[in-house]
Amino acid sequence: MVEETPWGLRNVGVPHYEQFLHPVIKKNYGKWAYHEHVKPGVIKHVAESGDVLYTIRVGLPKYVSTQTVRELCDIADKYSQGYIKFTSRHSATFFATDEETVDKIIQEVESKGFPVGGTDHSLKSIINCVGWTHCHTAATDSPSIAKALYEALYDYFKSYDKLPERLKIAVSGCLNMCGATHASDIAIIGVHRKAPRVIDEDVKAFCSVPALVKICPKYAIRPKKGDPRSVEIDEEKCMYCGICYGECPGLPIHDPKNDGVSIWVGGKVPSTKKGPMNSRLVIPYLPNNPPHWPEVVDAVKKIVDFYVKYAEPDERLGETIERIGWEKFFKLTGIPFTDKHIDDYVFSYMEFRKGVTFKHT
Amino acid sequence: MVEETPWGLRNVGVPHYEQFLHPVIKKNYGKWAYHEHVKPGVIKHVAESGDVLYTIRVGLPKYVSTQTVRELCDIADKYSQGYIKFTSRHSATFFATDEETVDKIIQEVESKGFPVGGTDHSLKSIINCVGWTHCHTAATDSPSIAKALYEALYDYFKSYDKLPERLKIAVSGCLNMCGATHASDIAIIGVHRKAPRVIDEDVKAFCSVPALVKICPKYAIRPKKGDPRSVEIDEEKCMYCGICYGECPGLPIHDPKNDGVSIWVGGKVPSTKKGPMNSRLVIPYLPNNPPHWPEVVDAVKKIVDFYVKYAEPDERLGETIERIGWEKFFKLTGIPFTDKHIDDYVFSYMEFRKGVTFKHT
Amino acid sequence: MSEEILKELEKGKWPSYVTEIRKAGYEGLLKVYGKALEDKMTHFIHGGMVGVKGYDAGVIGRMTDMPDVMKTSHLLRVIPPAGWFYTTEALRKICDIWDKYGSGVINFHGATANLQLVGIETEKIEDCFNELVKLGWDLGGSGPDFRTPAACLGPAYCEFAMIDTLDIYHEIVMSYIEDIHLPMHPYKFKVKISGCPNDCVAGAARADLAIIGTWRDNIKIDQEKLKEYPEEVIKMAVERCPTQCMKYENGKLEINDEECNKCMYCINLMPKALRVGDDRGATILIGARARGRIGSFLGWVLIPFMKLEKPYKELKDLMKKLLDWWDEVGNPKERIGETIYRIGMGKFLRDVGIEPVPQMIYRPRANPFWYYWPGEVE
Amino acid sequence: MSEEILKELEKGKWPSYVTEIRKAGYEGLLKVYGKALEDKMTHFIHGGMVGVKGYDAGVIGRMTDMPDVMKTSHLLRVIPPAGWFYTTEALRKICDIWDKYGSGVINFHGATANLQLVGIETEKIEDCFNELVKLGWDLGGSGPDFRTPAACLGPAYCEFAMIDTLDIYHEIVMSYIEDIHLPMHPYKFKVKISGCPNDCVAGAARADLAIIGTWRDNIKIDQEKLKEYPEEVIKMAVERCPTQCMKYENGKLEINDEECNKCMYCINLMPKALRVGDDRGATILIGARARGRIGSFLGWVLIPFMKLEKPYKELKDLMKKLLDWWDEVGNPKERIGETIYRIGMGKFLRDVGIEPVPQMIYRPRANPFWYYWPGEVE
Ligand code: SRM
Ligand code: SRM
Ligand code: SRM
Ligand code: SRM
Ligand code: SF4
Ligand code: SF4
Ligand code: SF4
Ligand code: SF4
Ligand code: SF4
Ligand code: SF4
Ligand code: SF4
Ligand code: SF4
Repeated sequence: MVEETPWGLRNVGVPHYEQFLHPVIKKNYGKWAYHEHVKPGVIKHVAESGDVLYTIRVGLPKYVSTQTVRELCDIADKYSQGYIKFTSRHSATFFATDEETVDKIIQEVESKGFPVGGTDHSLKSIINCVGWTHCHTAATDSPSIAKALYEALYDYFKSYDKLPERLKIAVSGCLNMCGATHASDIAIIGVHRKAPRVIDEDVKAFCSVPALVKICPKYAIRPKKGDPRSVEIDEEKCMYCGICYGECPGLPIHDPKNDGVSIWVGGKVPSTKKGPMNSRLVIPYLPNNPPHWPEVVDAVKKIVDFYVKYAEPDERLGETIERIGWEKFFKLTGIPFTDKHIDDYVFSYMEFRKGVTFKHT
Repeated sequence: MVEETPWGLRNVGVPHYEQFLHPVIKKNYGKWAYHEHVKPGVIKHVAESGDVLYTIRVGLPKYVSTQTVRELCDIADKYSQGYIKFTSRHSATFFATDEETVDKIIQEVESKGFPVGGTDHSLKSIINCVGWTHCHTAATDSPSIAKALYEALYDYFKSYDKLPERLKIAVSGCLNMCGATHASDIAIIGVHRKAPRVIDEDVKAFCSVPALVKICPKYAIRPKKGDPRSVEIDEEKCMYCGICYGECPGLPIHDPKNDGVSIWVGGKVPSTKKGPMNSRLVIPYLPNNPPHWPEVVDAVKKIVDFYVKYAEPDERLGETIERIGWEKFFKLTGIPFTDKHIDDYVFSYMEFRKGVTFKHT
Repeated sequence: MSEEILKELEKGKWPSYVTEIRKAGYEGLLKVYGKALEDKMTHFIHGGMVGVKGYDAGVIGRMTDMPDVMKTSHLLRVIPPAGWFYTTEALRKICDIWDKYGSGVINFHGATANLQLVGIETEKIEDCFNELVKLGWDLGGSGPDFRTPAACLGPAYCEFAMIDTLDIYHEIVMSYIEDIHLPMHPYKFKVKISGCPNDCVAGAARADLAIIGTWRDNIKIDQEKLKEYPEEVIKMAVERCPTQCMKYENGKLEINDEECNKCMYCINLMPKALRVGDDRGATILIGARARGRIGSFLGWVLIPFMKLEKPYKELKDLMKKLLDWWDEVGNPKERIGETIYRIGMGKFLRDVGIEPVPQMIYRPRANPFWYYWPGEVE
Repeated sequence: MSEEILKELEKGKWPSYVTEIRKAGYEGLLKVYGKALEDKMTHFIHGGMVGVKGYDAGVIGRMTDMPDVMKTSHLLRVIPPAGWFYTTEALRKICDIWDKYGSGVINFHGATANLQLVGIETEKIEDCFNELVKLGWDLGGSGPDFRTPAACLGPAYCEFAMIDTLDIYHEIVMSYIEDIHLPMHPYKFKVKISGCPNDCVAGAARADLAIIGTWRDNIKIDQEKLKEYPEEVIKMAVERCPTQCMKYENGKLEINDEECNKCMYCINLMPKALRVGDDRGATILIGARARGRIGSFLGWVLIPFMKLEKPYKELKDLMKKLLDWWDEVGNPKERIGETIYRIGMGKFLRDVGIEPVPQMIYRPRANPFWYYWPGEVE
């Protein structure tokens, strides 16, 4: 509850949402009849009252300057009665109540360099974490990867009928997966590939040895023999998750030579059809190669091409692969299959193929 | 390789199979064209040569006396040229090359009290282990349960079109599952429900404490405090598997008051359609109630009735349940759902229902 | 060299975050980041303890290993309004404050939910916050606390919304605001609220507790409006329906609602003709975590159906029970789903007093490794 | 009282095993078993070490806790001929020997495969065996050894058989006969051989190593014979085909064999019209165990396709590699599937030198917890 403390107001919570709702929304709140896809980036919502609300979806960069925010506000003031919404994939939404205004918004927003799109069967905004722009645990740089992919797949964002279904790409700089990667159609995740180094003085200065011993999921960290206020790492057990470094600056895991990018595909979140699915590993490692990430871009394009070619209408990427079988996916894309692809952790048994049915590719 | 040792012949292996093959089999070995279901218990095999072989399937009791074996041999001598085969479900198979002989075999075998049936869409021979007739770890008595079920479901063995598909029932006296239960349409498995007792003198006399500590899958066994040549059992951890008693007579787990029977359904072995499936728990406990096992018989009949009523043609029981959903199965059968049904072991997460789709029964 | 790489990132059709950093004039960040791109390695390091008085969460402390260029670059997580709806007026005021104290760089929004103000020096945090809080803005979660929840737009303009996502969000933030500022759970606890099974805030994948709108009665079919959809769309719905409970014959669509599992697919395909039912509430999922200690967990069914009406007492009681239980038995750095997995779902249900129902699982156990509880056996 | 219960078990339509025990005159067993039924508890106890000289397996020692009635009742596991085919002559001779030394009670057959002679006293075992072995019969497996394998009738009279199950069985028994008699592995090792994916000896569920016939080329369709099957059967096949790769139009059936996963279903339904292809071999599954330490394991794909021709060198090499690896790294009481699970499938494949292929798994891993091996990273 709101408190007036010696240092000022505390625990005020959040302003009530009602004041932020467009008048048409307020009037028809909870009483909407249906929606239609009008054109790329534009959805028409029709209320039971007959009222109409157009939403215009706008792609944003990972960071926005206050200057740009003000520019976007200007447009919203001009056409959207001063209301604006951001989305769960970090796009911006403008509102209109007639098609003419829709077109004006599109024109003005795009003239400022912000693309309108990402609705219906399109590439959605690419969720990406901060990577090397701000994070200490990043094994790769999410924002520049996202940028490179946007450039390569720009048309899929701007159209709404070139893909069999929506395509959700997300990028995380490390295994913490802040970039909402693990249930995405295509996920790019930064990986380390060597055990952390141990800097004895830093461990002693900043870290709790018992906490470290407990925190490693593979039990690879133990008190150092002969020097139990530091630790040693069993390199055979460590699987480079970086959790220990997140806790302890004395265990740096970055390694410009071996860090890189992994690619995962086939995840989805909604309960529609067969329900939520995890993304699955397809490429364990590609090198870090900013700013244009050619290896990553090529791999993603190859996967998107596969999707466009083999999906049935209205199928998410993972649904397509599950229908035709992963053995065929590897064959058709030419992506090499390795021991890394085979799960070897707690739930591995569930992933092993029982019985003798599969395609002899 | 065969050895002549001071004690006699050793490692002779097994007589070559060829000498045991009926002449029509030998002639057409590997050259069969197709088969047909002629009547309950009888399959007609047609070779590419045009030769025909009828097989007659005969149900046997768990034990057969030498006297009965000789009687069956008499019949085989009379009609099957002295050849006989037993099956992987422990039925006997007689051979004929014409329909007239088929009928004679059926008549004579049945007149001796042995039913002909168990082919096509029927109840198959019930695999059952030895239970209380011979085993020291049995929590229930498989042979008398199998007998009670045979009596209740006799007509399903003798017919071949009263069931949607085949029905495989198996009974194991304990969790070792010697009765081939774990991938059966209906499985009956004996269960203990309390931790073993510890008889210190026997543990000390017959058992290895380190081996026991290692053998318990739940790590519930530890050296006894103050008496480390015996053990103590953490009753909160023990899940009554009986593995320790199998190793060590000093840890008896039998308990006439609490031992009993569990029922599992929906397993299958072949790779057809969706492939092999494990049987799943439906009734965690019914009391041991020989010789007629009314509770077990009732429960199995209820499940079979469900199967007959709700299966689509050609569906195994597990396929029916997977199609309509387990939540509906519990509703339609009225079998209570409890916390025992929810997996809580290593792979439990995989069984939890992800997403929000299910039937609101 | 690093400047050249940065320039490359300002080219192309998609708006550039580098350009935005430049527009904000956040030179320090450009240099540290440029060097990272050049070295193929981050130059940020752990940030130490920073924050505002009275809170232990809401500020991510961040330092660099290039102190000559830029020593610190902390970030403020600000709780956004329900559904991320703003007025331009509100946004402009936030910008003004951020220009005054911070870098001028904003992350709209973080993947959990927060409005993130990126780049502020230690000594300016308190003043910056005090201006924000006067306008009604508060800090969001970080560390092992109750995190800022997320809610889809729901009833604002989506005809699928079966619960009032915005109001529930608001209520949860207001009820748990102290918990958001005081990390004292075993680990983070994230709540996400979606109005329907489409789950537009991805609660099924990313929330320890996901509240997802659903219905129990029949789908409403408007046979007239159905005609506005092409035959092949209708047929696709019938063919792809996961429970195969639809029939389309002689231009008429029938649904056997008894068999429907409320997956939402057909309704998505033909929102004009098909509408969710009237007996509305939510399914509550528990346990998602992106990369857990033993792998990713997706959320699973905890409560198949809960009516959700103001003041949401049942929901709040549930959340209290869950957090109390978890606080007691959870290990440090163990998310609630992992605690349940470790303790066992059955025992957890017993402990918190929730009735086991088959909707919680795909299928019953295949192993006989269960427990009997005191009182159940002689 | 116990006699009354036994009498109840002799009633009814199904032949009674109690009657058979009675016919054999095995009074001791009737009494001990009758008492068990009365007490609702077994009266058998551990059996101690019994056996024949030179072997450490093949005899299950069994004692009772009613020594006044019957002290011991050991049983002999005898390796049956491939596919359980016998002549009456052979059976009669076994009966003669068993009447002479044992109880006259036989278990046709045990669930693993063996012909089981149930009930013999310690001192008669050696002589009994010596008579059996002279006729060519040997003891089967028990304890942590290579167990008696099992094979379906296969080519004997099944048109589906794609490998010579009987011959493979025979070869394996003869090659591993010493291993069968000498328990020296971490735990038991069971092999089952089925001629086709129907898997009539249930190898997929109950064999550490299952050898299951399959084919790689096209299913042969005889459109003429197809007409002998009712339309609804053909349509059922098309509808239920798990890969949806069949088409039935204008009385003609087509199969897109590229997509077919060789599940066998359609062929089972219409064996006259559909026949397996000519490029035949076996899929090899590894790891099944009924009730393992962490639950039941069904067998999974180890070798998607292996040609199996006499003298089965590839198969024997594989088995040797597997057993050598397991002997080295397996823990006591750990079946080979569990060892692989513990060590990790990828590492196992590396160690034994088998190439990883996607057919081994349903889908690739969802967690990022893998290993790099020396030489793979800088
Ligand atoms: C705006 C947003 C929610 C919000 O409050 O922020 C949203 C809003 C809608 N979603 Fe969504 N979805 C939004 C993120 C999501 C997410 C979350 C995510 O992507 O991370 C999901 C689940 C993730 C996934 O798909 O894997 C999601 C899964 C859906 C689905 C189900 C798709 C499926 O594969 O089955 C639908 C139904 C459909 O489109 O047919 C849907 C449909 C809709 C509709 C079109 C429904 C309607 O009746 O209007 C909403 C359009 C609103 C509009 O006019 O903009 N929305 N939607 C999010 C926009 C993100 C963006 O900028 O691109
Ligand atoms: C005799 C036997 C094998 C043996 O060498 O011992 C056998 C033999 C045949 N099986 Fe089987 N199956 C035999 C146990 C099995 C088992 C193992 C078991 O039951 O424990 C299975 C797998 C277990 C399961 O079903 O869960 C099995 C799954 C099949 C299937 C696949 C059924 C399915 O659900 O998809 C077929 C195909 C069919 O019938 O359509 C099949 C079909 C056949 C046919 C009819 C095929 C043919 O072309 O002839 C064989 C008939 C031989 C005959 O004339 O008797 N057989 N069959 C076994 C008889 C057992 C009995 O006494 O009842
Ligand atoms: C800002 C944000 C990424 C973004 O650019 O959007 C972010 C950034 C960080 N996350 Fe995150 N996480 C962010 C959403 C997520 C999500 C997505 C979500 O919440 O839906 C996840 C995965 C979902 C989940 O919770 O499982 C996520 C999983 C983690 C984890 C792993 C937690 C775990 O249970 O495994 C860590 C490490 C930790 O906290 O122990 C982490 C830690 C971090 C830290 C604080 C790094 C650290 O270890 O100190 C990052 C700060 C970077 C920086 O300096 O800017 N972040 N983090 C997102 C938070 C913004 C917000 O509050 O709105
Ligand atoms: C005779 C037979 C049951 C029957 O009536 O058919 C049998 C009987 C026994 N089994 Fe079994 N098992 C028999 C087939 C099986 C099967 C089925 C199969 O092989 O397909 C299984 C499950 C499949 C599997 O291997 O996973 C089976 C899994 C066990 C286990 C558990 C093994 C495990 O890995 O978990 C044990 C306990 C042990 O060996 O540690 C066991 C142990 C035993 C013992 C030796 C009891 C003991 O612990 O000493 C039983 C002897 C009883 C007696 O005195 O007569 N028996 N046992 C079957 C063997 C006959 C034969 O050799 O042909
Ligand atoms: S995913 Fe990793 S690199 Fe990206 S913000 Fe989260 S912790 Fe940092
Ligand atoms: S990186 Fe992960 S696995 Fe390796 S030592 Fe650190 S916490 Fe353990
Ligand atoms: S299942 Fe149990 S009771 Fe039956 S034979 Fe095997 S070990 Fe004995
Ligand atoms: S019965 Fe099983 S769980 Fe219990 S102590 Fe014995 S081995 Fe352990
Ligand atoms: S989750 Fe459902 S109610 Fe919420 S915005 Fe998405 S489609 Fe609409
Ligand atoms: S909601 Fe899903 S399950 Fe229900 S009828 Fe529609 S498609 Fe079928
Ligand atoms: S497994 Fe196949 S080949 Fe062997 S008997 Fe069964 S159906 Fe015939
Ligand atoms: S074998 Fe199975 S997958 Fe192949 S066509 Fe027949 S039914 Fe379909």
